[in-house]
Parts: sequence; C-alpha cells; structure tokens
Amino acid sequence: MTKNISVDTTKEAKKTPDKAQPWKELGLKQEEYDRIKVILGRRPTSAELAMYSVMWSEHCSYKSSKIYLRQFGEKVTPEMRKNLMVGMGENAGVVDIGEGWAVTFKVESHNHPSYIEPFQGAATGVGGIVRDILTMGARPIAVMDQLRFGAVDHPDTARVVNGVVSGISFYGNCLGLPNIGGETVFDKVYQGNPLVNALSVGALRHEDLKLAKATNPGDLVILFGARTGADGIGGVSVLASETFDSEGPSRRPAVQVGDPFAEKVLIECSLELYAAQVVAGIQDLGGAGLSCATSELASNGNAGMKVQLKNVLLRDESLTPEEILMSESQERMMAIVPKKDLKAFTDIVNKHEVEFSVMGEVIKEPRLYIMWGDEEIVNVPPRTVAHDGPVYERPVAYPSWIDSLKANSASTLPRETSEEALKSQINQVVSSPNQASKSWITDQYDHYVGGNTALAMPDDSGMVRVSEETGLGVAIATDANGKYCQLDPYTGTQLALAESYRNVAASGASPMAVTNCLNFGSPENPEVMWQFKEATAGLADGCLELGIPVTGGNVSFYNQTGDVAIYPTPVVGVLGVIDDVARRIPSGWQDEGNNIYLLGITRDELDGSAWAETIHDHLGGKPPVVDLKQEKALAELMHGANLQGLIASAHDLSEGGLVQAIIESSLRFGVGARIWLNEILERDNVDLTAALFSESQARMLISVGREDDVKFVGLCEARGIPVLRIGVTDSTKELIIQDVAGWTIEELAREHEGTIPELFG
Amino acid sequence: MRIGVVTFPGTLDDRDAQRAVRLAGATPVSLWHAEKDLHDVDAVILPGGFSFGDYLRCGAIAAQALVMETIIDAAYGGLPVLGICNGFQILVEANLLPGGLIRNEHQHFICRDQKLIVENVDTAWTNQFTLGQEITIPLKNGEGGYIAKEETLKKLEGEGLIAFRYSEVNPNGSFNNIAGLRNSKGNVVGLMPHPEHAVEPGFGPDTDKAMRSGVDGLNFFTSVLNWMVKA
Amino acid sequence: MPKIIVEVMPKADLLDPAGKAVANSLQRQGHSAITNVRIGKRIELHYEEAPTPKQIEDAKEIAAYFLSNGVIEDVVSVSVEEL
Amino acid sequence: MPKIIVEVMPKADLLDPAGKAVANSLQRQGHSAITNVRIGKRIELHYEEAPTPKQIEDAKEIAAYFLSNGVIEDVVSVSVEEL
Ligand SMILES: Nc1ncnc2c1ncn2[C@@H]1O[C@H](COP(=O)(O)OP(=O)(O)O)[C@@H](O)[C@H]1O
Ligand SMILES: [Mg+2]
Repeated sequence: MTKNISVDTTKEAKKTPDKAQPWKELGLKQEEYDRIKVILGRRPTSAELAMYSVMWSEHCSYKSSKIYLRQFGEKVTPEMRKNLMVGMGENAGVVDIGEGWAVTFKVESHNHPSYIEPFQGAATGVGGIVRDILTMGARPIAVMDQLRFGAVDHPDTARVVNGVVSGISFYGNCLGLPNIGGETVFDKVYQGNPLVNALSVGALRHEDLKLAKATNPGDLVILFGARTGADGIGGVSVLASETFDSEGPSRRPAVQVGDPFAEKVLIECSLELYAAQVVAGIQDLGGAGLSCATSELASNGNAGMKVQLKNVLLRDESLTPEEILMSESQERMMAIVPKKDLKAFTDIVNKHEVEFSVMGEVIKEPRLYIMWGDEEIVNVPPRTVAHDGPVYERPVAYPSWIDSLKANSASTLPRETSEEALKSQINQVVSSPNQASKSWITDQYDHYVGGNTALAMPDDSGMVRVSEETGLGVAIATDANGKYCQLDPYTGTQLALAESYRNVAASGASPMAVTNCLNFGSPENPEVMWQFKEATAGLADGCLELGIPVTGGNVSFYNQTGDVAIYPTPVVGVLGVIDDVARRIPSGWQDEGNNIYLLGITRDELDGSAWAETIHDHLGGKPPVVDLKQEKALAELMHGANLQGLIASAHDLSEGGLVQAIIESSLRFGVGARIWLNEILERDNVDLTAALFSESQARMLISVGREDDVKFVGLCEARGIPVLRIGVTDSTKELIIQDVAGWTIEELAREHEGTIPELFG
Repeated sequence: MRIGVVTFPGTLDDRDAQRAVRLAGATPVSLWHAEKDLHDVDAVILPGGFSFGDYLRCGAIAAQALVMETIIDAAYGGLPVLGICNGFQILVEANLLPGGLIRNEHQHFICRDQKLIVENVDTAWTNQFTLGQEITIPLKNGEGGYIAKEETLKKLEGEGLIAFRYSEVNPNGSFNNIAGLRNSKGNVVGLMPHPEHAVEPGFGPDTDKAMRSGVDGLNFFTSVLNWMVKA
Repeated sequence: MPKIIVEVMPKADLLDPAGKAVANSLQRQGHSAITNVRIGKRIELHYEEAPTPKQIEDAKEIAAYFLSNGVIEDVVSVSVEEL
Repeated sequence: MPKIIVEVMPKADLLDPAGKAVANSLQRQGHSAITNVRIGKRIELHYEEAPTPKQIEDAKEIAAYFLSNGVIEDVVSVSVEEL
C-alpha cells in the first residue's frame, strides 16, 4: 500500500535554493517567508514550510493580539498572583483553591469549523478544550458552551443550531462531563459566522501538575491515542499536490471527525499514566497537530528533539510527511517518557487498548530534527517555530460609524404606560429568542454525570464539588454582550466581566480568576483592531480593579461575513471558590412568605437593552455604566450574608432588567409573589419602563426568610449597598406586579419556555 | 456486602454507582470488562455511559466483553444484576431482558428529572419500594425508546415483568411507558433512568422541599442488601 | 480491496423514529410520493484478500449475532464485493 | 411495495469511529481476517407505485442534499427495488 513518496529534504533545500514554494497559498507573507530563510540560512523544506506556515498563522502565533494580551500579565498585583500556580501561556491557567486542590479552566473557540460542519465542528471544539485541561495533569470535571447564532428566522439558522447543539451534546455527554452552563444568543451579525466557544474545567492535586515540556535528554517522545489521518489538513494539500503526481489525492478534507469514545479512553489512560508518574511532560495535539506538539515541547523545555516521522501510526498510508505534520486528527497526545518508565507506560496504554508509537528522543541541543526514514526533512530551532513567530502592531482606527451610533440613544424611544401595553411588552421581552428559556438546548446536555454538580442551568453559575470529603467546590459563569461591545468595546468588555463576576457571587462563591475568548473580526481591519485594543484594555483594567487575574484564554479573529465583522464578542469567564457547595444559593424563590429585595440602584439605562432590541429593533447609545467597586461590595455582601445563612435565593440582574429576573426567579421552582415597584420609582427617580427593563449594573434580586430580615438589611446598610424590599413570595401560583401586570405561573412558563422549541424543536 | 460495578471503556457513571453503593452501606468493588473474574461479589451493577462509544447499537459491543460471559452465567444462577441506562441496554443485548432500545422518538438526547411508577417490588432491586409508589430520579439518554414485539409486550404485562413505568411524561416514546424491566426470578432488573444520581442530598433532582434534595434512588441499593440478607 | 457488505434494517413491524422523522420532513418539503422512510445500516467488512467460503459463512454469522439485533432488526443481505 | 434504496458511507479519508470500534471488537472476538470495518446508512424510500424517472431523479437529489452530509459522507448508490 505504501506509496513511494518523494520528499523534500534539507539536503535538497540547500541544493535548490531558488525552488519556487507555495508560501503564499499557505498564508505566509513575503517578509515572513524571507524571515524563515534567514533563520534557516537556506530555503525551508516543504515540511518546514508547512510547520512554519501553520505555527505562524494568526490562530497559533497570536501575532496580531500578542502586544495587547501582555497587559493581562502586567496589570496585576502580587496579591492577584498569590493563588496562581500557572499563569498565561501554558495550555491553561491553574489556580490554587486550597486544601491541596487546584483547578484549571479555559475557554476556546471553534467558530469557523462549526459553520462548515456544525455537528463535527462543535463536537471537536469540546474535545479540544477538554484535552487542554487534561494536559495540565487535571481530571476534567465539567464543560460549558457559549453560542452565538444568526437570526432565528433565517433559513440557515436551524441547520447550525441543531448541528452545534447535538454536536456538543454528543461529545460532552459521551465524555461523561456534566455541562453546567453557557450562553445562547441570536443576532443577524452571526449569520455567516456563528460563534461556538467551549469551556472546560478540571481539578488536580497540587503535586499532580503537569507541564508541556521536554527537558531531559534521552527521554522518549511518544505519540499515543488515535491514529493520524487526513483530517483537517485542508490548505496543506497545496504541498501535497506539489509532491504528488496526478494520482495523488488532490484535496484533503478540511473538517475533523471526533470520536468522544476515544477521548474518554484517552482521559482515563492519561490519568493512570500521571498517577504512575511515568510522564515527564505532556502535550495535547490540537491545531497544527504534530508541528505544534513537537516544537512547543522542545521549546518550552529549552531542549531539542529528534524524531522519526515514519513511526507515526497512520490511518491512511498515502499521507505525505507534510500532511502528517499538519494533520489535526483528534484524540491524540504526546508524552515525554523517561526510558526507564517505558515498560510501565506500555502496560498502562495496553490495558486501555490505546495505540502508541515511540517517535524519538529528547536531545540537549535546542534543535528539532525530523527524519523521514533516512532523510532529514526538518532541521530547525524549535523556538523559532513555536514562540518567536512574527509579532505585529497592526494599525488601529477609531471607527467612523461609532459616534453616530452612540448618538442614537434609546432614551428617545416611545414608552408605554398603560397596564395592558406594559404587560404585552414584558411578554414580548421574556419570550424573545434571546431572553426565552434555553432549556430546549440545555435539556440535551447531561448535567448529572459525576454526581458532583451542585448548580447548573438555569442557575446563575455552574457549580461543581471538587472534594467529596469537605464539599470544597468551584463555580463558573461566562458572559459577553456583543451589542454593548459594539457601542463601546472598553465598557462592553468590562460589563461582561462584571456580569460573570456577579453571577458567581450570586451563587455563593467568591470570584477568584478569569478566562476569556476574544471573538472579533479581521485584525487587518484597523477599526476591528481598535475594538480589540479597547476590549483588552477594558478587561485588564477591570480585572485589576476587581483583584482577580486573567489566567488564560483564546483569540479568534476573522469572524465576519464578507466584509462585515461580527459585533466584538469577548466572552469572559469568571471562576469562584466555595468552601462547601452545600451553601450554594439557588437563583429562584423556593419558599412562600419570603421577602424579596432589590439590591443596587436603577438608572434609566435602556441603550443596547433587550427592551430596545425586542420592542423597537433598536441598537444605539451608550451601554450601562460600569461600577466595579459596587460589584465588589455586592460580592462581599453576598459572601458575608451567605456565611450567616441569610440568603434563600439570589439572581443577578442583567439583560431584560428587573422584570426578567423576577420572572426567572418565579419560574425556577414555580413559586409566585406579589411585587411593588413604587419605591424604586420614587427613590431612583425612574419611570416604569426603566424600573422594569433598565439594565443598570451591580444589582441583584434576593429573597430572605422573614426571620432574617433585620440582619440582612443591617448587613446591606453597613456595607453601603442600596436595598429596597420590593415584594414577598406567596403560595398563590401567581406573579403579580402591582400596577403593571399579573400572570399565573403556568401562563408565564408558556411565554418563557415556548419560544425556542417552537423555532427549532 | 460486596457489590461489583463494571467499567467498560466508555462507561461514565461507574464512580457514581460506587458512591451509591457506599451510601447504601455496602462495599463497591470495581470490575474490569476484560477480566472474567467477578472477585466474589454478591451483586453486580452495569452502570450508565457509552460503553465502546455505543457504536453499532447501544450496549452491543459491551455485551460481547469477557466479563459479560461470567455475568450472564451468574445471572441465570440468581446473582442480583442491575443495569442502569447503558447497563440496561447491555442486558437487553445480552438477552437477559427482552426487547430493544432505540433512538428517542424526538431524536434528541434528553436529560430531565423523571417521575416513575414502581410496578413491581418482588425483585432484588425494588423490594424497599411500595407497589405503585411514585419516585423521581434523573433520566438522561439518546436511545431510550423501549420497543418489543406485540407478543413480548403481552408476556411482560401478563407476567408482571415490568418494573417501572414513566409517569406524567413519556420522555422517549417507549412502548407501554416502559422504563424498566425485571426477569422472572427477580434478580435481574434494568431501567433507563438513573437511581445512582438520586442518592445524595444536594446532588439529586429537585423536590418540593428543596433544590436537588431528591434521594429516591437510594432504595435500589438498600433493596439488594435486604434481598441478600433474606437469601 | 475485497469487502463483504452487510445490510441491516429495522424490523418492518417495529417503530423506526429516525425514518419517520425523515419521512415527515420529506413530506413537508413537498415529496408527497414518498410514503414512508426506513433507515438501516450498511456495514462494510474489509479483507486483505478475497474472503474464503468459510469467511463468508463467518460473516453471515457475525451479521446475525453481532451486527444486527434479531429482536428488532433483520439482516437483509450479506454480499461479497471485490474491487 | 416499490422502493428506492439509498446507500451512504462515511468519506474514505475521514475517521469512522463506529467502524473502528466494531473492527476492534471483531479482532478481540478472533475474526482476524477482517482488517477494517466501515459503517454507513441504508435508507429505504417507499413509494405507492413504481417511481417515475422524475421521482428517481428527485431521489438522487434528496440523497445528495438531505440524506447525506456532503462534507463528511458520500452517496455510494441510489437504486430502485420493486417487489
Ligand atoms: N448553550 C448553553 N449551554 C449551557 N447552558 C446554557 C446555554 N445557554 C444558556 N445556558 C444557561 O441558561 C441559563 C440562562 O442563561 P442566561 O439568561 O444567558 O444567564 P445569565 O443572564 O445569568 O448570563 C444559565 O444557567 C446558562 O448557563
Ligand atoms: Mg445571571
């Protein structure tokens, strides 16, 4: 079967310095190609060209974003670093959560593949992020998904929604990882470019931390897991078609097919290898496949590597060396194993029936040699591939359109005052696709598996127990509001941070660390680059003010349909810690006769709101004011009050405003209430529309048992948190907002829960 | 008392089943699919998951595993065996229980808190319930639609071999609302919903009393202890 | 490469929800001539060399006990294909 | 009843996880002559009457855009079966 493949060797490259090479087709710029030649002192071989082109791509090298991402490491205090065991730059950040436990978490994009093939794209997105977590030495314990789709009434949206949701469901469920939350947003700007971000979190004992490093000369380089095939090679076929005669495959598939079963086996196998202490370094194979794994392991360890590419186990014998180096076949890992441990390593992988091959050895000289039989096809300094790629300071330009967009405030839109009209607007908002219940999606995800899920959808954050002995656990929430970011990316990104921070606090955990996935348009567009610059500055400044560090993240550029970029969509994830998940706080009312309090001040802030979008199809003005000091005070209040057991439920206010939070709190456990708004109108000097729909920040809806009222109000006052009693829960199975509207719970449930199944079910 | 919990490649709920065994007061013993030895356990649980990826048909490849040879023999000899979700599918593929489980009628994976009616209490795994009791435990599957030929259904109904029926909502199109079955001896029980996810307050289904406080699943595991004491 | 093709279909008198869903969708798309749809499997077994009569017998047996579940499915064909 | 049979297989270049799992199991069961397995779909479209040439053309189109996913699968055959 094996074909005789003619390969381009380093010897050949020296002999034919002027051979034309398809660097342009591979996405390299002239300067970049020239730089490779300077680094090597000759033209690259086609294998080297393949490696550099993919490792220097935007996706792998962060060449346009690097100069901005630096501030996440710079705008930090020693206090913020205190609990950080591994910061940015590794596969995922690692945070010390106490009791000898650490957690690692990260969110990553898989946007473009998910448009081409929604099911496999989303599935392999989950697979990829879970391997990143596994690579740190952790057992993955949960996943989340952040989704942005096109308009609900566009004919292509159902294809993408159904494919993506079933892909995530298929892969995540089959891995045995509870899905504990996420986001779902519909907007026409995502029509030709949906966003599929996936987050995973893992837990490990401090001493089990693993790094992607090859340091000790003589250690073995082992590839294990699935065989390497032609998946996800796409563009590199250019090289293949050059080296192939006419009968060779002309076009390799650009998509990857995921096998969650293989990944589940890989997880158990890897954890057993870690426990047996037979791996000195480990790296998952994701984007850029072997090119990435070999060069990064060597570069991280300040060492080199000599490997035999013919030792790679193939699914398809016709693959060329370039294709093998680039293949993005899923469910593979690379381990660095001391020679003395090979036997133990072999026993464990055999037990799991996982295939492996020894590819070569770590060497002292910081050089990466890749052989194809007797021929040398790669001979490069690994740092130049993995870490010293190009860095660009791309031009930025203040968007020409933004001032007029900001001037077009929603404050001038007509407002209703009659009860009938207000009720109708409320119904429209809570049943709009973006505000409606997402249970049709989340019911397709297993949130029980593992038996440690303390909170999941539809609560404000997902929470999982880490220690079964003590109940120590973590909570995670993620947020992004593209509309706010379109109006003002600096503020919009801080609002995303503020909301996920607030969500974590609302569930009873103390916010501790941040991850992010920055989804933007083309970095070659100066206006997009300006948005990116503002967003990253907003996030870094916000984290500094809140005192929680960014531990890692991901950048996804080129999200656009034609020339039209998506709204800047920086997904911000906040992780919090809770010493005993038994103290978690539900987002809905559980008991009758509890008092309902609104914390925080309501301003007339309807620009970019769900109300403006749903009722008036309007986007313009300035996003709500950010007040991170107040957010912090709120989080501290929640922590203190929860320790005293004063809080029966808490729900943060965000999109849709107070009325959305009231309705969700009622529907969570089907408990009714009577609410009055007159004191808000008086104290905050706002009208009914603002009281109901304003998206002012730093607010929460809390329910408190009668016996704890005095204590709770006292705590709020002591901390300077504005507090108003606005209602009381009851046993009527009705929700009444005085002078505005009333519903039976059943009627409300129909409004809130009917929309999405009707569209996609 | 020692209760074996089998792990196949792709099994997911094995650690949950072990926890349930512990909470019921017995000792969980981990069994590996590639070993025939049952390590002297007094009962066996085939837990949920996607054994061998659930490729071909759910449970089909697992039914061919080495450990199943011993379990099938032991089950005919009266060893208590509980198949949960994927474990139920394996029991069906191994012909220890009749019928088949196919893709849910609505074509989606579904995860929900499911009400069940206990239809039979004369088994190793249900004797701590009362007949007709309504319980709530999580359900999560993509291929949980129970089907069987007309004559099989008649036999199941006639001989009282239905252990559980879905109540209020039939979540997957199962014939006769069948959620779980027993064999004629009562030592083998299989069901699609997950009792092992409703054993610990704080991590089970919601109840009227409090969020996630449901522990209706615990009786499955105490039942088998009771059965063995009597046996 | 020589192959044996095994074809398996859900039993005619049993429910096939996937087939039903596809049929409904085709109806909605206006293909009213299609009255029903059933979805089964086409399984290729690959061999290095042309399968021997014994191997073909084996394949039939594998089809019956493993590749199909006789309670809910029928093997509709087992055929050798050589290329 | 007249039928059109559509056969769909995963693209040869791409991973077929189900086929791989079945192949491994057959290996474990001792069927070492079977080197690989691939699993696709066999879809029956049922008609009241023998499909017209136009309906056969339609079926081919349905096979290509609806019954298969061109990104990861190939339609390997569309054939009429009359019984
Ligand atoms: N795609 C998804 N995957 C998982 N959970 C989701 C998804 N979309 C929404 N959710 C969950 O639904 C609930 C409501 O979502 P949302 O209204 O966006 O919450 P919030 O306003 O608190 O950010 C949350 O618990 C969220 O985690
Ligand atoms: Mg929230």
